Amino acid sequence: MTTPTAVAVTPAKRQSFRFIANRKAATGVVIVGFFVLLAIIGPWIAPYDASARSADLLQPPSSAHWFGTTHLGQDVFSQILVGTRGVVFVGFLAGAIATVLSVVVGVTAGYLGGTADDSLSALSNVFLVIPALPLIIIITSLLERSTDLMIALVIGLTSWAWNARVLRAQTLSLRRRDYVEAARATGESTWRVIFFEILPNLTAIIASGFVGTVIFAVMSEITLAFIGITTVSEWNWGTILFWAQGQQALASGAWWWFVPAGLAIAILGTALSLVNFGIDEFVSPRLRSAGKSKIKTATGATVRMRVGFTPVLRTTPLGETPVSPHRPAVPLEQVPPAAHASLGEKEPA
Amino acid sequence: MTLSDTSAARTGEAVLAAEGLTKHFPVRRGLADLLARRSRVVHAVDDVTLTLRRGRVTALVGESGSGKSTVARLLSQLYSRTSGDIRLHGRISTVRGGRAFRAYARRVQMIFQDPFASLNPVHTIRYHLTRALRIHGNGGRSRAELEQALHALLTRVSLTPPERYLDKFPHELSGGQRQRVAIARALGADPEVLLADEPVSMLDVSIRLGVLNLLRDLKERLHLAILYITHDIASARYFADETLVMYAGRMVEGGDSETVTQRPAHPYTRLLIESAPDPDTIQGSAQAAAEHTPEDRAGGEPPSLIAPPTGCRFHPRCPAVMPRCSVELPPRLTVGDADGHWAACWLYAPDEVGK
Amino acid sequence: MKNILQRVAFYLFTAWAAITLNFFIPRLIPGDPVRSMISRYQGQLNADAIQSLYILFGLDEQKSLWQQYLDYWAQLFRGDLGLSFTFFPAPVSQVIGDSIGWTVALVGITTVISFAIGTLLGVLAGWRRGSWVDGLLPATTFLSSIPYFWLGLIAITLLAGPGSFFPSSGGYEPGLVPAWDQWFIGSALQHSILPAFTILISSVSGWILSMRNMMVTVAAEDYITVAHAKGLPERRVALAYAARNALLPNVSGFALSLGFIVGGTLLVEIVFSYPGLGFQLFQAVGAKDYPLMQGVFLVITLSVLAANLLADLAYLALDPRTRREG
Amino acid sequence: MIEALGDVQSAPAARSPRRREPVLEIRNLNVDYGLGDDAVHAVREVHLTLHRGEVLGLAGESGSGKSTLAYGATRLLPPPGVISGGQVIYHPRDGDPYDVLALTPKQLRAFRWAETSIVFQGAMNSLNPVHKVWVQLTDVIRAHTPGLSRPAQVARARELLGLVGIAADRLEAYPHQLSGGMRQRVMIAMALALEPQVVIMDEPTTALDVVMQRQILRQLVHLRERLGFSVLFITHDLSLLVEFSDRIAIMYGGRIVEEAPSGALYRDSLHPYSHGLLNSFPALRGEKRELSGIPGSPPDLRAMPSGCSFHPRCPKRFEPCDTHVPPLGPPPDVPDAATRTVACWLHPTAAPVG
Amino acid sequence: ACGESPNANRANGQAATVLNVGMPNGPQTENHNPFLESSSGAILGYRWQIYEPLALANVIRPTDKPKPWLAQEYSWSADLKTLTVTAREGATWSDGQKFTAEDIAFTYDLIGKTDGINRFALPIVSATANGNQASIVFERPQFVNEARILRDIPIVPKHIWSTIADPATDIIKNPVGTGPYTLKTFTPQTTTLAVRTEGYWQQLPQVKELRYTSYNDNNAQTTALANGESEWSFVFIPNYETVYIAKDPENNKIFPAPVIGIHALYINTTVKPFDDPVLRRAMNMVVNRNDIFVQASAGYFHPEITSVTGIPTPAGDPYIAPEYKGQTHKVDVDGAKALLTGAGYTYEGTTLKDKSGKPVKIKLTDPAPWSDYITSLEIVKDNLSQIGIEATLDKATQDAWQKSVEEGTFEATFRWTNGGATPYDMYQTIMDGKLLKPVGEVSQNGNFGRFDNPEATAALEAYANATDDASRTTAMNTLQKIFVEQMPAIPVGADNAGGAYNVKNWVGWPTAEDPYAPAQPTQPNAVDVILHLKPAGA
Ligand SMILES: Nc1ncnc2c1ncn2[C@@H]1O[C@H](COP(=O)(O)OP(=O)(O)OP(=O)(O)O)[C@@H](O)[C@H]1O
Ligand SMILES: Nc1ncnc2c1ncn2[C@@H]1O[C@H](COP(=O)(O)OP(=O)(O)OP(=O)(O)O)[C@@H](O)[C@H]1O
Ligand SMILES: [Mg+2]
Ligand SMILES: [Mg+2]
Ligand code: NI
Repeated sequence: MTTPTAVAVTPAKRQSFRFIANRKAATGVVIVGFFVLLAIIGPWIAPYDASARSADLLQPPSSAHWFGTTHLGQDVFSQILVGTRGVVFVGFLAGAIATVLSVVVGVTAGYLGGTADDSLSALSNVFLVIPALPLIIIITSLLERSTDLMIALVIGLTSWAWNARVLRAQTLSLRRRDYVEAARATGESTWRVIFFEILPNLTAIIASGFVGTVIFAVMSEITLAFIGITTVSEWNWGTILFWAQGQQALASGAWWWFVPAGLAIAILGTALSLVNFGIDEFVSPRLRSAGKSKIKTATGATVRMRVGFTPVLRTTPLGETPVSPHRPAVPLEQVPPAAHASLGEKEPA
Repeated sequence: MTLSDTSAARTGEAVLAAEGLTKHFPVRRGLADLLARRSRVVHAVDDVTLTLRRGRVTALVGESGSGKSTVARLLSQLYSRTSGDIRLHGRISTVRGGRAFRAYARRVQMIFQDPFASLNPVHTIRYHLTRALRIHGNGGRSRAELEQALHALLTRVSLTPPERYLDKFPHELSGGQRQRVAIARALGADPEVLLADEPVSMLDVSIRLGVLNLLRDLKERLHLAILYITHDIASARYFADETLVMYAGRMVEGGDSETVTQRPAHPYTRLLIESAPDPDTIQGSAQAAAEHTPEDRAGGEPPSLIAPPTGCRFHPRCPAVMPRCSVELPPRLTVGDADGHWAACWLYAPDEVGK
Repeated sequence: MKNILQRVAFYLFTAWAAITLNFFIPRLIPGDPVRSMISRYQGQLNADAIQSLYILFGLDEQKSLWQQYLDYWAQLFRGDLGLSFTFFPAPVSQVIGDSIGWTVALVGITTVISFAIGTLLGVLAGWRRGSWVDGLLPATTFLSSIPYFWLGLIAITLLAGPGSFFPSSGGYEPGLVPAWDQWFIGSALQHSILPAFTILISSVSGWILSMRNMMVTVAAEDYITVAHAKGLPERRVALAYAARNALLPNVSGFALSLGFIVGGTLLVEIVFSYPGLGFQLFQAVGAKDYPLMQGVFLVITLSVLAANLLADLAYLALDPRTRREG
Repeated sequence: MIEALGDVQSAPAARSPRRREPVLEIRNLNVDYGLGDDAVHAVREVHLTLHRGEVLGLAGESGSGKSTLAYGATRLLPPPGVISGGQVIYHPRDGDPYDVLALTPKQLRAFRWAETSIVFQGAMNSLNPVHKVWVQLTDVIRAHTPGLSRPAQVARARELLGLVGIAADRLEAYPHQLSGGMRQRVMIAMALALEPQVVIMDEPTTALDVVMQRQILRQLVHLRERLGFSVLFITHDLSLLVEFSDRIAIMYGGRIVEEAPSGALYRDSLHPYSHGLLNSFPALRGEKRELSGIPGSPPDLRAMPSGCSFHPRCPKRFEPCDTHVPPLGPPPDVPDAATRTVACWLHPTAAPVG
Repeated sequence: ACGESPNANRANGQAATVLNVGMPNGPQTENHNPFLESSSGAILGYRWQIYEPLALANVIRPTDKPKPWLAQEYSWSADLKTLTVTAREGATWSDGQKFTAEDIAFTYDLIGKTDGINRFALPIVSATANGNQASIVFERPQFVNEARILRDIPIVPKHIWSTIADPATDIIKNPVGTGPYTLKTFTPQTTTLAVRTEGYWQQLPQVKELRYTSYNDNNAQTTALANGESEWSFVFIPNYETVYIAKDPENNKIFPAPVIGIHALYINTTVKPFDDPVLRRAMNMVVNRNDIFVQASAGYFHPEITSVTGIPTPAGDPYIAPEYKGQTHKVDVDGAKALLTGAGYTYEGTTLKDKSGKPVKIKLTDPAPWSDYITSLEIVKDNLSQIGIEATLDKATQDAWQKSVEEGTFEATFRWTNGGATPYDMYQTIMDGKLLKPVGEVSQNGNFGRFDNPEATAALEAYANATDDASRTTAMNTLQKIFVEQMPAIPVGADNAGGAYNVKNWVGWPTAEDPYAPAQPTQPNAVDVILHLKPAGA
């Protein structure tokens, strides 16, 4: 249970990781971590060479092939394992690129204002106006051979505009905050104001923008692979789906070829969204589940904590005198005699 | 802290002066304006002239929205001014960011009106103060020196023991404590001028008193020139040497604090002083409070600053309004009851005084 | 004056920049429409046809890119989008005209419905935190994390097929002629249920989430407490006070998503064989059909800009604070 | 009803203690932020009685729990606030008294505004920015008087604005089109819409200049004369309180430490904290006095000093102060003891309230 | 009340009057210009139901004499440069005008004059009409183009087309042809043709209405075929037994007839050590065509090429040289190894080393989205490893691939050849020296592998220009010999001009037993197929 009351006593350092305490976020982090691990060790633990043909054509899942085989007898499970790396790599790299760009463009535009703002926001608007997926399709077909790196670059370079816009708007509102003005009045230089006063306050937006872009990048990459735009030299989940779809896996009843990759994407996406929830709630104290949302009153009834109707833990029937829940008032008898003795020292008015 | 070289002899010397300071904020315009080809501005500050002197506290009082904070921000050069000059030690100073601004900031520091907004929520008190010291080279050369300087700062604003506050975040402090951190930060720059914008508005009277005593102490010990902006006229009387009154973007009266608060000359100042609650004159009766109400004589709303009244801006509400008030802008006119007491009111024009 | 002019100039500049990019980007792609066509037909088209196609498409004359660019603008000002290569010599405007209606109808209506449902659920979830609606969130998140095409294909496999009520592809039953009659509209509706439903499933969660968060934020505002203090009926506090204010930020998101209707529907149309603009764009990219690509991009650009304008206006209409008169 | 209160007007409640008749009794109220061990006890064992027709001022240290008390008593405290015990007994004009804390949400809704209305500190944020003034005025009328026709509602809204001195054409305005003072007055008008018995005001004028402040308060006092409601007035401005209220209660560290008629408190405060407060504000007129202030810093709610929470700062602390919490009750040793209470071992009460 | 609506009687559309044809090409734009490959008429194939050609050559029986159609009869001059055609008696245009030889002459003249619609780059010198005869004169002997000239040129009415300003850019809103059908309605999704009521020159077909539906992609088309929504189409169906046939084994049929046009692994003969024919022959010996057939083309789509000459059978049987008759490809790893070691190649472990001692490596390239080619390459890669060649698979974008193929910078790639009535076209695509360009320069039409063999060039030239069968046979045999010995490209699968159809409502489709026409709805022969159809059970 996290209550804001805990915050005040928590030392400063621990704050940055507080969002992990959120259950949703923690689940998300664990799953994402699992996929990252797979991305690293996937190719080593894969039971087969993902591209190797075998005599088991289009076999349903079995102990030899956990997720069955393709029309060429390739092992789907190995393909998923090997494919994780590309997905995770592209997702995170593209997310990082887009985030850096959006921060640079958005914050600079927002903070500097004037001509710099006009041209930078025009630039991001142009990128916003151009439809992202078709643009990515065009750019990737520009590249002779699209490696994962290239795809990550393309996705990253084309998908920063939205975040830049959000960041700009936020920076605009931060720029006029008193503490930024105060920092300037103290004599901070422009870059210090941007990096040390404004950016830390944007951390949450940047982080959730990053997570959002990672989701977008993963989806884009998989979509691109699925519609056959990018090269399929490196295995990723989209490639698996591309082959499955090209070979009509679903119509031929080879669900095992189609389902695992899709589920893997959905799980990774959900995990990332969960992390995002965590960040969101971390940022906005109001979203932070303020402990329990339901509480028990003294009579055992459950009431919901909500605005406008403060819960009452204990009521006293009208005739009776309410007692303090903490500590009874000190009975007069217990007052040490010294107190009475000093009565005369009443202060002058 | 190298303020010891100041000698009392130089007390009273003008440090920061503003002449004809004017600030107009452009107003976002609607379609109607476009069609009418109007260009509208908020006349937040018009033609303000004031001088801050060494070792003296100048109070600035006035209605809410009369432009007091804007004057402070103009003086700290956070806002560019529409017109007018700011003189630092007699030299006209216009800085827009960069090194020059920093040099200016070192001498002129500002305490913001809202202590909840002016500290960055993500930084500790230590960070805020360290920056203030470092930027202006007061942080010493070693860690130990820095630590010592930080302690000295916090001790000066009575946040003791300093260790208890250094590593806290702003939200962990009470309003009064934040206010004092803001003051400490301003002091960290070792300035000559302190622009304190309502530094005590949100505090209960006891904490308020503590802060004001600190300011007075600073004035006396370090010979700071202080601009003290407040709604609490009584505190201006107690802490300021000089009091200026603003109304609708203009200075309407100025002079020695005691004179201005006890013998207000301008009708607005009178209204202000009469409006201020005073338990010593009327005691403890809601009934009585309702009876003698100064606004009966000067009712009405504060004027629009977009289309301010012509002539004297107070004339629509003034109980002593004369025909010329609505056409001619009154200049600063000497009141004559005390040295340096002036009012921008036609009542004190030589030709009127005779009547 | 300056402000509005600035706004107009800004829109014009964005349009110009986007159109220019739209012009140049496709031309950076190596290869040309003729070879794409040859490749597409993989041997079905005789190699001799190459020359005739170059002549046909007018690609035999060498024109500098700059000249082409100028010509393009001249064309645009005449309201002429050129001729499509894939459907040579059909004018691009006709190709777009044929397909845009479908996209707008399917995706437009679903976007509106999704926004409406999502917002409503978001209001509920945000207002009664911890209730069942709030519990729905992880589930909708999961659904929206599923790649759209995957969801669509699974839906087709499981739900569509011979004898099923849901057709697996197309915008209406083959053999029908578009007309405003019961058969056609009925068929079009029937064909749109499955795609619409899958779009809904994958997009509604976003709206729920943003609306919920806004609701939670707004619910903590003073005026909500005041509304409670006033003893107003719960429903009025929730709708007229909380939801009304929470809606504001969502409006611009909604307007923008209207702008992305055209561009964002590629996969729906691919998966469900829907005869819309997204699929045309996809094909045009594959076929190096510059005029068609440019045409579709133009439509998208203009619709996003229009949506932006709409967002501006909607904000103006909904938020009295922006209607400041001084 | 207004006529019925006419005699109250001619003989103010505060001046005639024998006729004091309670409208709102807060008994042993405890309000926490959070639950269990993490809870911050922001209001502890507060006893406070608001009498018919009086203005009760509430002052005290910032952070002492004044707002929490006001919101807790009306059950408007946002999460994580919870009321951990006590009673808030309301005495309707006719009918039996009842405990506000025991009301169901539905009853509470009916109770609110019709019986007790509240004016919050920030008027800017108290008005819904997207609805016009008349909408916000009439919706409260509609909610509580369902039968009333639309024109009648608007007429009532117009009348209400008239009460607070705002031209009727301002009904069509949006909140942002009004100045801060006007908004504050709209809130006051709204608070009076249903002629409630109790109006709670939490620092309604802090951000305004004295001219505006007085203008608003003057109207309030006039209205009270006419309508006869009681006011719980929270502010830091002691001089304002002394001038405007009949009685003043002082809070410190979540407790009421002293309560007395305002004149009595100003002249002769019993609790060292009250005394310190009254010696901390400068006077505008008359001789300049020496201001002593209160040394030390406010208590940390999380780590409250044992015994009397003021004892670490108290110049007169003695033996029992750091171990025993002094009960609130009439002081034994002053002439006007019947009209005042204090919680201090210097004046140990013989008959603690509650 | 709703009588006016075109959809009103749609609901009770009888199965036995309508035939649903489908193609997987996405939404169409109205364009009925029969000369344009980009027209909806061409893409869906319905142009051939409205416009008819002179004669119907059957690409799956290339040696059969083309069946006279709008030409009552036709004859070639001895030098094969002049075609004389007698116009069909009794044929009328659908607007009621009589069909004459003028129309034939006009059509060929139009094509000769308009480069944009001269799809086969026919060297037409003149086309004139004389009575009911038209004669078309060509610059060169047209033996290899005969089928195209007769079959692939739709004849258009002079009285309408002579008024058309630009026949290359007109969409021919109201198509008027001699065929059995007229346009009824067009929508981007479906084009409907109605059978003519009168004036057709032979007995009208029994299908009263033809509906051409365009599905967005192969999957949609396949689904429609499988569930009977679509009754005739030409589409690649992966795993067709399960996906298509098994859904309705009684009625769902395919007829994938091979034509003379092949898919082969082009090898860049300028790259060492692949300039060595021995190495190429050895590679050919290990390619497992059956695996490719079964796994990459679903066991039907690109019929396996068995003849060592690369000529698809049975269509090309008559052309196969006597010495290669009956000789088929066999996977022979040991033979290949022996061949290589005999020619100076060595093995180090399992790695093949060329004569200079370098390990033999090859990069196989194809565009990523072409899954059948990529699958084939996967198999080839596997096969080559058996003789110690390390192959890598390089999946490029289509454009990059195209560039590398045309400029000759690839090492090996799967690609198609031109097809035609004789093996001339396929050999020409692979071996024609006239198309030879230096590496780096674009060669659009063929010889991507930069195969430089003057003898082959000469044989191709001789074949195209020969006026008698004997010299043609000689040239063809030479070509085969060169191909087999030099192996400039490794033939794998044939093109197929077949289709998938449904016999539930209509019977009379071409089958392996009665291959009277290729079962492909976009071929000119489609009109013949429709004329063969009868309601099932009737
Ligand atoms: N950035 C700005 N843009 C437009 N108008 C502004 C801006 N800042 C201040 N104003 C306007 O200028 C006038 C003066 O404001 P200022 O904050 O200086 O008043 P103030 O005297 O400090 O008031 P208060 O006592 O309430 O702090 C007000 O009418 C205000 O609305
Ligand atoms: N959400 C919260 N969680 C924990 N503690 C809180 C919360 N809100 C308020 N408090 C604490 O409760 C105490 C009482 O706050 P309250 O707002 O009632 O004070 P106040 O007397 O109205 O002060 P002020 O004069 O500054 O308005 C304060 O010390 C504050 O720190
Ligand atoms: Mg201010
Ligand atoms: Mg408060
Ligand atoms: Ni009166």
